[in-house]
Amino acid sequence: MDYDPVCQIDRDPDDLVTINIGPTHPAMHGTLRVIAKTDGETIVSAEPEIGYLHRGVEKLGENFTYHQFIPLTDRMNYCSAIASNVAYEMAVEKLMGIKVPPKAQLVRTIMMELARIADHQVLVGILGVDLGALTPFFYLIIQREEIYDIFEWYNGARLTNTFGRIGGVNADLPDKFHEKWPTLRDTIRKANEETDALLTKNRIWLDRSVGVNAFSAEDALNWGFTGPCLRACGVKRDLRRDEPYMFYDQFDFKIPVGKHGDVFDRYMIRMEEMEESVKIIDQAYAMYQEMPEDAPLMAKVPKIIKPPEGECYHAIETPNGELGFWIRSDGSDKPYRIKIRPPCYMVYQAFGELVKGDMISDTIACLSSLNIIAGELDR
Amino acid sequence: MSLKERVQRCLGDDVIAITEYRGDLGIEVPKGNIVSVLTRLKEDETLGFDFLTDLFGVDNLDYYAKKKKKPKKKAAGEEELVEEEEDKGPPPPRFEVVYLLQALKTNERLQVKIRVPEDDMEVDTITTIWKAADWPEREAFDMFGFKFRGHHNLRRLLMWDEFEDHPLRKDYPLEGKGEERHLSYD
Amino acid sequence: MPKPVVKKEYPLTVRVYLIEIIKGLGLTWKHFVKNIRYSFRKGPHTVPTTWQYPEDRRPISPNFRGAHMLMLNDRGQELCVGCGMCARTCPAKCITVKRGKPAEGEEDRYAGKTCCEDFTIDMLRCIFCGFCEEACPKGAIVLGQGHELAEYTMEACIYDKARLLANYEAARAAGTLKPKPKKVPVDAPPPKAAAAKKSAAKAAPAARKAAKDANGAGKEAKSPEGDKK
Amino acid sequence: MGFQAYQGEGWLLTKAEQLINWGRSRSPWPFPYGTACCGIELMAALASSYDMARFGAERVGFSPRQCDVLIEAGTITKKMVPVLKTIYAQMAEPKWVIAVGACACTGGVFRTYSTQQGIGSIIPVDVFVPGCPPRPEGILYALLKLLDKIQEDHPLYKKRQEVAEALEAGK
Repeated sequence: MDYDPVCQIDRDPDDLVTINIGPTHPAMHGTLRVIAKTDGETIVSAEPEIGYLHRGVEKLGENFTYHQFIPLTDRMNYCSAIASNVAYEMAVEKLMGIKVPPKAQLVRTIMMELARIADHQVLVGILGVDLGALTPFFYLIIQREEIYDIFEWYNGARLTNTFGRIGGVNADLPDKFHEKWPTLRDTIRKANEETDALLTKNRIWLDRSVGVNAFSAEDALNWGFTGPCLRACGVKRDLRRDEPYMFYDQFDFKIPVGKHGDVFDRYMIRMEEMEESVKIIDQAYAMYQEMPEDAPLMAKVPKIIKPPEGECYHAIETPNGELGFWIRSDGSDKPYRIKIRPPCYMVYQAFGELVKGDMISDTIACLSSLNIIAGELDR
Repeated sequence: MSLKERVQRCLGDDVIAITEYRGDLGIEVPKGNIVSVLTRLKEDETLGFDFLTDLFGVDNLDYYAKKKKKPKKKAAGEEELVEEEEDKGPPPPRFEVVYLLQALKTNERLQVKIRVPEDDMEVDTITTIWKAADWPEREAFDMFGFKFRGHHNLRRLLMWDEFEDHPLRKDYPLEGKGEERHLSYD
Repeated sequence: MPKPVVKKEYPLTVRVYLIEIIKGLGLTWKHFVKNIRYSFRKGPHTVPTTWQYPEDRRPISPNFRGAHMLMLNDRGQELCVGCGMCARTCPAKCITVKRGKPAEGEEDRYAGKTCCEDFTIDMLRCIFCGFCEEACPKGAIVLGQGHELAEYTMEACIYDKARLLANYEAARAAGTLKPKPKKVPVDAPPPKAAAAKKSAAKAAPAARKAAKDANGAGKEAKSPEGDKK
Repeated sequence: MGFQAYQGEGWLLTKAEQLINWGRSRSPWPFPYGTACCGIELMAALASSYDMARFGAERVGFSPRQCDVLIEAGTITKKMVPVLKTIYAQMAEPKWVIAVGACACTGGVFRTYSTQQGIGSIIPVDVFVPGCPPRPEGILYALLKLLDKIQEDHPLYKKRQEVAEALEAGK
């Protein structure tokens, strides 16, 4: 092994060629880096290197009050910030034993599912872009802008919403939602159909995605997969169904499950989940409309939040999988330790295993289909 | 049978302490037995904790010091002095490693904790049981300095390789000590 | 565990590339024709997808969290009393407030007994979370709609008091002042006996009515009060 | 030659400079370096609803060698600093930098051990864009501002000054 100072890698004396992909590479999404050893075009071993977006969120959380931490959760999974916000707020509410009013829970459900749709739309669009199909991205992003409009009218930000407060939500659903949702539902479905028409039966697309990075269910569980990547492997696990929170046990929705855990299955599961999310929003909205106008949106929460001593873990199903917060409180107004369990962290550590034996070009397809969000990965 | 009883029956004497808070069950086990404890929890038929959710370290540098101060504020006089003397004993070890387990069949969760003193930071690796522990162990090494015995690739994960401190320790300042990264070809 | 091998078996329609390609091209062509047709339509936003930015802007939400401004009340008096709550709540620590007393003969300019002598916001640090607005007891600092904030130097991005007041004047002239946020109804504390029961909060219309009365006390100071005297 | 002996800004030079500036400001080729949240808004600015290509930024390059404008959108951590330096060094002259968002400008809310407190101390930045993240309009506005700056540039005059300084230093 000779150390190469320019590439910062050990040169292999064998015939294997070491290739450094990233951190700045058109397909590595900004901050990811993979050091792959290849035999010709085939990857013999690949090791991901992370930490290029490590911003010290957990350390910062120990120095912030409980409310001040909410904006930081926005900046973790920035594709669906609302889901991260709600995950954190629910963890603190569990720590304090607060019961959130039902109407606030419905508002949260609706906004979270909208965020899920926006997240999956970005994923499918980017997956297309990385595999050479630019058009679906442009069609999907038009619908995503409509969803962002609702977020913006809700509390004034498109991406980093700082949604909700500990104990509930700080505003009712905006008028924009009431006026837009009936048409938006159809346009989301139409955009999905268009994407479907462009991709799902396209032979070029199928050749690049079917059977690429197939993964078995046992392996996936051993590596700690959650969310769509696990469901693509054929395990029917969804925290919305298995550990129901809010009103998810009252909604009627399917959990799509794949067969082989390849890129195509991950893509299909996301497409189907968007449909299911639309259904969930419809049901939640019907329940919401039955609530009285002045139903409470906030639980009674002290101004300065000081949870009693103790620790607890709470996780919810975000678009990427299980996002959990483990919080230890020492009775002061700042958490003693916050540990974030990001979903794509566990998925990405199996990356070397996933791409082993595939072509270099398949790493790009694999990475896009896993939906690795660097802000959540490195925290 | 409740989860608590099942865990106690499965582990027997290995359970040092049990905590329950807001429905989250946590057990403390001896440091040396962690691999066997987790294997038993995984393979026990009544428990079946077969999914590792997360693994991380905690630094309790001033946690117990803060705790002791509290009665002082409330009451004054001799009474609390007596209480404090009763409390006295060897302070608990500074670090903790927490394992979050999940049973997929029954949807139960369990926190397993071990205490790690500052002068002996070696912990057995559990990558032999779950591959999912690979990066979390590296991160715990990076952030706190635990040395996982038997881990195949114990390098820094989030910080760069030349970084020397362990940033999530409580005595490390938030804004750092002015470290900069320089590459050899700069 | 070896990786599963997936056999690629496509139906005939997929194996023949042409059908799908023609279908896809048809879809793009449909969008193309639609865009061309819409572009002849009259109105500010002529093309269905692209906003012609500097000339034709996308409407911005009335409660958008953009550039800050320091509010005045109806009589043109400054509302800020310099208490520094915003600076304390700010996660990014980008606000500096210096409390001062109004100079003699200038008491009319300020609504409170004290005022802020100096108020600077480092816009480059600010993360536009809106916590300062929520924390302010007087409703003096508000995040407006200004979103074109790019500057050539860092110094130009540090807003002082004069600039924040000018932001308010500009917003008032343009009529884009933020509407008063609605008060959020707060749940009443559950009765102690029913606290253990899970479904207590769901079926308690009486509790809701009580919440309505009690909401002023529980919620953080969110709505700008005290400006209309 | 008389051309070299003339020291002020002459008619010919000014017109040539205007022509060069016109050409440069009509075709800024951006290098979208989106590392975090701002990258998503940058994506929206490049996509169909806002369409940065209307200002000549048609060719979004992913190789720094063929780009003029480095749009740095997102946090730069200390681990990333050498990479950013390398990217900037690899870009061909003339090059401009837009720092999009609070993290890129000053580090924003992340005053921590691992975050670089602003890229201004590593590479020269031409336009700072506040916002966390800024709206796509904000990014387009920053690009327009940069184009204004390019149009007031004096490429030839600067070049001659550089040559003169280099000659002076060589003596």
